[in-house]
Amino acid sequence: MGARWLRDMAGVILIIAAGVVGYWLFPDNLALLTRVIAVALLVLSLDLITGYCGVASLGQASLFGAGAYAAGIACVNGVTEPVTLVAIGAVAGATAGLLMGTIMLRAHGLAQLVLSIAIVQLFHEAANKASAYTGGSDGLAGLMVSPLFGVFEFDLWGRTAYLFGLALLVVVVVVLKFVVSSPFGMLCRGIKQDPVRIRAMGSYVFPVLLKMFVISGAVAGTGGALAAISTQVVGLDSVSFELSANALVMLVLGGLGTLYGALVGTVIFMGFEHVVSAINPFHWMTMVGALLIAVVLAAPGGLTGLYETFLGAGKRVKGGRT
Amino acid sequence: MPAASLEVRGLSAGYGPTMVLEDVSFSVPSGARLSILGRNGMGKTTLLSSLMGLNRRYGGEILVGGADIASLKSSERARRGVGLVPQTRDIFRSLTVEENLIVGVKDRPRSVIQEAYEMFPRLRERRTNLGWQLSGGEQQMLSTARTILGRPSVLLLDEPLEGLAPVICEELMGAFTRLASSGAMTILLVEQRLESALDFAESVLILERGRIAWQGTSEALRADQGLVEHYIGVGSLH
Amino acid sequence: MSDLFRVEGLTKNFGGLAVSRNISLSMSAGERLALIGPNGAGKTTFVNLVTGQIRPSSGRVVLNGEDITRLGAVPRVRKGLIRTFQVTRLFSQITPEEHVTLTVLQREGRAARILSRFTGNSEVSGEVESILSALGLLDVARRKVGEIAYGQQRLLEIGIALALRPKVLLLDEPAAGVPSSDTPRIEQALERLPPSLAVLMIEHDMDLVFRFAKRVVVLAAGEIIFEGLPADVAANEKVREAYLGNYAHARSIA
Amino acid sequence: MQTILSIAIDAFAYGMALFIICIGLSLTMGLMRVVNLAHGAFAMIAGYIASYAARDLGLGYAVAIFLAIIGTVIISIPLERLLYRRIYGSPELTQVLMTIGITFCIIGITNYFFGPTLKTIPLPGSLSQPVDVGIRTIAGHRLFVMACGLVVAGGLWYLIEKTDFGIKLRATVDNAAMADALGVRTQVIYAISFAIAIGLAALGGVVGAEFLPIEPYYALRYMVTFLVVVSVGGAGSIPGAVVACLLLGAIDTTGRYLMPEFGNFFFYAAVVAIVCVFPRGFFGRAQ
Amino acid sequence: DTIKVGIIGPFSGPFALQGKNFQAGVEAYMALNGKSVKGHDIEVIYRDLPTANPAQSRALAQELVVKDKVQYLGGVYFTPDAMAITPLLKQANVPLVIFNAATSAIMTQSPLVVRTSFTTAQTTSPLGKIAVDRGVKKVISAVSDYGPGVDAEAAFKKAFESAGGQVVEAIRMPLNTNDFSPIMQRIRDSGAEAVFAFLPSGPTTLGFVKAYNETGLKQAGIKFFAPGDLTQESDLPALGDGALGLLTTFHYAVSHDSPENKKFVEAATKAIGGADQLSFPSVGAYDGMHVIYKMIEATDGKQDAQKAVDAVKGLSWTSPRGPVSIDAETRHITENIYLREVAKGADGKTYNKEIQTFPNQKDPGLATQ
Ligand SMILES: Nc1ncnc2c1ncn2[C@@H]1O[C@H](COP(=O)(O)OP(=O)(O)OP(=O)(O)O)[C@@H](O)[C@H]1O
Ligand SMILES: Nc1ncnc2c1ncn2[C@@H]1O[C@H](COP(=O)(O)OP(=O)(O)OP(=O)(O)O)[C@@H](O)[C@H]1O
Ligand SMILES: CC(C)C[C@H](N)C(=O)O
Ligand SMILES: [Mg+2]
Ligand SMILES: [Mg+2]
Repeated sequence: MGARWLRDMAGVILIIAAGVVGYWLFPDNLALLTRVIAVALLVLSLDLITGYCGVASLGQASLFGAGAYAAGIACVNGVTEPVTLVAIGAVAGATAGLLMGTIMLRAHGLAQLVLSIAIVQLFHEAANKASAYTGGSDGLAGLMVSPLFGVFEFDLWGRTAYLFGLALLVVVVVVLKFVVSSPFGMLCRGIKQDPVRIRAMGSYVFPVLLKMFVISGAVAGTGGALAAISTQVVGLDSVSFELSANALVMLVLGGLGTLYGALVGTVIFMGFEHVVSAINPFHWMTMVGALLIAVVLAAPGGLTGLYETFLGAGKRVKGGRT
Repeated sequence: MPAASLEVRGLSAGYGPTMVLEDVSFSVPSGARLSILGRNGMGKTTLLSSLMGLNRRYGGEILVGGADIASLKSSERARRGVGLVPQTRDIFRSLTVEENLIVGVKDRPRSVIQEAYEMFPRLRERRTNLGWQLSGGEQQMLSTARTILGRPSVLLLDEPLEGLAPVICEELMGAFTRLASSGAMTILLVEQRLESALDFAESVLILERGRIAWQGTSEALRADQGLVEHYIGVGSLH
Repeated sequence: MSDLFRVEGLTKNFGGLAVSRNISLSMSAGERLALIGPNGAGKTTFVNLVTGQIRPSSGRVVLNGEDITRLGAVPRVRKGLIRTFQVTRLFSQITPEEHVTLTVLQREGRAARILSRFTGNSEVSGEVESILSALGLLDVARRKVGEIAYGQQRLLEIGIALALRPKVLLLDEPAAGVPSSDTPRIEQALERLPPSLAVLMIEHDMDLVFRFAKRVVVLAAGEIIFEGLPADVAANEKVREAYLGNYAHARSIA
Repeated sequence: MQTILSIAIDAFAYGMALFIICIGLSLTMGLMRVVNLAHGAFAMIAGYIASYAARDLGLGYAVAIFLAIIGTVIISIPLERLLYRRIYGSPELTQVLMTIGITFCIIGITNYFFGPTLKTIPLPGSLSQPVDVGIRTIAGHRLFVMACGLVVAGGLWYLIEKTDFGIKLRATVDNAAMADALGVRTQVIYAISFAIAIGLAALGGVVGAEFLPIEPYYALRYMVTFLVVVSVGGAGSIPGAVVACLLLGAIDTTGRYLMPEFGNFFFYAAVVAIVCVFPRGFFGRAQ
Repeated sequence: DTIKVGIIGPFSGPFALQGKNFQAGVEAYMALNGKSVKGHDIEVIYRDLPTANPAQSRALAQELVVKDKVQYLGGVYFTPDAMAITPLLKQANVPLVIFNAATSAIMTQSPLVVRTSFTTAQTTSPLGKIAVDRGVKKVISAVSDYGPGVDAEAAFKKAFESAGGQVVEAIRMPLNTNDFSPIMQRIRDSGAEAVFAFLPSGPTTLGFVKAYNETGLKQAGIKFFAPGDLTQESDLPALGDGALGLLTTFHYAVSHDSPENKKFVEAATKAIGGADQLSFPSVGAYDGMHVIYKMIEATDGKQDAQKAVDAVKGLSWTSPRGPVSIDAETRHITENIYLREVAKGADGKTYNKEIQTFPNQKDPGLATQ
């Protein structure tokens, strides 16, 4: 038990350290880094239902977008305090999670995946239609967020936004560490492997998964709100299939079911994309594709899996011969 | 295909980095019956599946009818006459009973599946059911029938009586014995029930932690209660 | 009646196939019953019907005088109707200890809690340890289930059932795949079950059946064809023909 | 009445076009258990080949289709050998990662070499003429698409359900190791099935180009449509794919006629409803 | 010294063609007018933003300003992306010259924005009169269901009805429509004499025009009016003969007959690598660069956004598209709108043939505000 605590602590400290290093190393890219954090929250939220519960989703951006639009609409209507906006985003995300879970958990496998696609498309369509509130495809512009704690402005350099985002991320990761190492987290992992077994243990499956959807929604909503606050514009892309699919790709790239995988995947994917698209804005897609292929060939279990493979290679049994 | 002899020389095999079998050598003459005994987890299944080519081989030779098949893929081994009834049955769950049998017939005409139905009438009744719908015992029957339809010259049986009603067990053992003594197949049997194993085979091989611990005739083993207790466990033979 | 558990006229058809035909059966507290029958007779289906995995076409299931036919699988478990699976259903990536802990927490209604930690729960861990040690699983308590021997997995399957504190326990071929050298483990575990517990065991290993059961029910083609004492079963011509064959004879040889 | 009939014809034609494009994906996903998100990329490659053959070389339509299928299959062989073989039997999400990667690469490369403009495949005179079908005129190629769809559906169904090859394929997917142990050359089976699926993608890409025009971004643009159609039908089921394509095609078409501004709502609400009633798709193979 | 200009546009992804046109316009301008202004070397930095994504847009703009120290921002294909950049401009002291994004409202977000493209209302409005002049009284409008589509629908309706026509029905089609036959059926059933259409350039345009021909609407004599997005030159080869006779209004046709345009087309074709890829975003970029050059000239390399913007207010010059000027008040471009008909050239290729000119059009969307 002690060891596990220590490991979790170390993980959180590592995240903070990485965040601070990012701040010193790339002081001119803070808007990008803030965006990475917002997306990392989305990917984390996806990890909760995919990595821990085995419910793959290609519609996770519905929850992110719900948070973003809720925060955005609240902000345009005079609620400009950033922490409140994040709370609004989280609540909206959780509500959307409840809705999405209720629908998605009716199906299994591929059909479930398709439900998630249908849901994100419906959200997208609704956001497009409700242009009076959302700005439709022109985006919801004109968010004037007041300074954080009345002091720190969300400015051009994006320091406030970045540090605020980093703090949010750390809080979320700590909370999620508790969630996934609670009995509830273990139950979810059991359901992922064999729901029939879990039912035979006397536990309903649906409410447990639904609960995780709500938590996941809150996390994604937080990410959405952070994106809205730091960008000051909310676009339809925040409830799109593309964002959902990207989130899934980043998660699988990093590795499922560890929380760290979600973070690693997001940073690597977005960082790589940023670098190659700056080097050659016209033909970088090929490079990203090659990265994905290379990762599958080298580390089928995702990048965090690679790390474990390296660790595991030390303790080979008898083998060595071929 | 008529029965063929089997000879194993210095076989080492396992899973990934885990080596389970070490330097196993034995031989079975054409048309003979060999029982493989050993406690839980001693490597019986590993032995049979590495003869079939389903797991990793670190070294050694496997000669069927004198030809080394150790470097062949399992589909080629099957085509050279090795047939396995796995412990886990491995029914094709999404195929019907009949389709499962069709996969087993290899290059023989489809009509030979009637042989399987004669062996297990129960399967004829369940002909159009999907694999996953079958009861445990029915799956066991299907698995056995499927492999036998391919007329292997060396038949590997991994606990084929598991989960079968006593009356079926009896018939099945009779059938196996007939197949071997008619010269159609050489049979290797892994069986938990010592008595059945000894009744069936003329010779026995005991595995202990992946190595051959004892090899000899059934009679010799039957006679030596101490040996049984040592390798197979107390209270097995009573 | 003092029946703890009773089914009445249980019937189930799969398409044209009648897998259960009008099965009626009752068990009292402390009963040790064996359910045997040819392959495909409908034994596993019976367990599935009783525990609510599948719905009967007609008939009733009664536990403690309460009609539970309409309840789903989960509330039945919560009322103490517990089964094991013919093919083990375990989580290969987690340890036996975690399996049993989760089960105990679940029984206590604490498994869905977010604000507590899974490990390091002293009252629970005591119970977990006693269950694992009773089954001889302490050695492997902290290894991944995927890596332990099949026989031990079967024992764990029983351990999970026990951790749910069943009133009625349905064991589907608990000894299947367990070598004869290890069956005593299972038997001992069964012997140590609380006496008030009603146990129904499906098994093809007749020795185990005869040592265990005080009463035997024989199912063939979905129907009960015999119900009575173990001693009488082997003598019954119908049972012999449908199921046992020359078993009784073989037995006397060894 | 005439309107209804006319809508029905449009719905049928669109449904069949969807079917031809999607059925190959249904095969890979349902039978080979490979979530091949690059399916559309192969359809697009075929489109480029056909466009080149028909427009730049001036070859006939039939020849162009033939060359496109052959060419795409040939291009896919090294990919199958080097990449796809690694992910047979992998978890679905790993496959998603790999095939998205392949898609990105193909898009990038196509864009680099052939530019981002639309490519057309000129139809022969007989197919480009509107044909009078009594109540209205309909483009000749739509009739051709319908015919192709029916032929493909029938042929494929027979191949998979009735022939030894089909049984062996399904056995291989179900349990490759065991199929191997029974003497089935699983790698060959996989390679052939993959080639068939790619061939179908190619056929679909070329024949369906009138509905889904060929351009580099094709694979991603229509990925959602393909995934939805295949899953609603139940991956691997040919009747399922037919029903799903026709039904979704009909809903899409009538929705777009009755209330175009809510077209997407109709479509996706229908998808949600269908999946809630058939949680495994119309003819999903139970697990 | 070197003055950096950051260009944000869709250089990859589904709109890569439009991004390539940005690049072609920029390179053509620099090829024809030199790579330096008053001794200041100009360096252009491209940043890719494949689809509308305001958060990414802001991150790119911020990076260009803070890290790459650009003094001018240009490009931007989509409206929300422009909206995300506007809040930064003042603090960054950087003007934004929009090469494309076509919603009127962007201009009101910041005084440091200048636009050299067009607005949908601007290119669409003349169609109202054109339709009436051609004897059309009843029109059905069919537009893609998103911002620009809705703008087009409103602008056309206003212009057409004030010219005495009547819009009998307004259809909004989802952006991802693949099969347009049901829409055509609806157009036919509406009894209108003509259809007004707006779709973003690309694959759907192709489907729409094909369906218009195949379902017999064209033979039935139902006329077709649209802004030029539908017949952008890079789509014409794919549209083929089916497009012949389509009437569109737009601010630029690659075929525009003027010496300026000849020079431009030659240079831009060289930059883009093929004449058939050239279309309107290139001229937006070309003139955008012109504006930026003028700004640099006025500020002499010093970073002063307000001064730069002020310097180009009222600026007028002869663009490849014809005479243009920057409206001093709205900072949006004033330009000619042309009525064009798709026709077949001597080389057998189709092109947009200018047949009527509506001179000096401002953005009616802004004019009303
Ligand atoms: N997939 C695997 N990966 C790693 N080790 C394995 C694997 N399968 C089996 N083993 C190990 O190999 C050893 C031999 O297993 P095997 O299944 O051959 O035993 P067995 O004699 O057939 O036992 P049983 O009587 O239970 O069937 C065991 O220690 C087991 O833990
Ligand atoms: N879902 C289903 N659809 C069709 N038939 C089924 C289904 N499930 C079970 N069956 C059939 O019902 C019969 C009874 O199956 P069951 O599993 O209850 O047998 P069993 O008595 O447990 O046999 P065994 O001793 O072999 O385990 C079998 O013939 C089986 O094929
Ligand atoms: C191996 C044992 C189960 C055999 C036992 N002596 C019997 O014949 O019943
Ligand atoms: Mg074994
Ligand atoms: Mg059973």
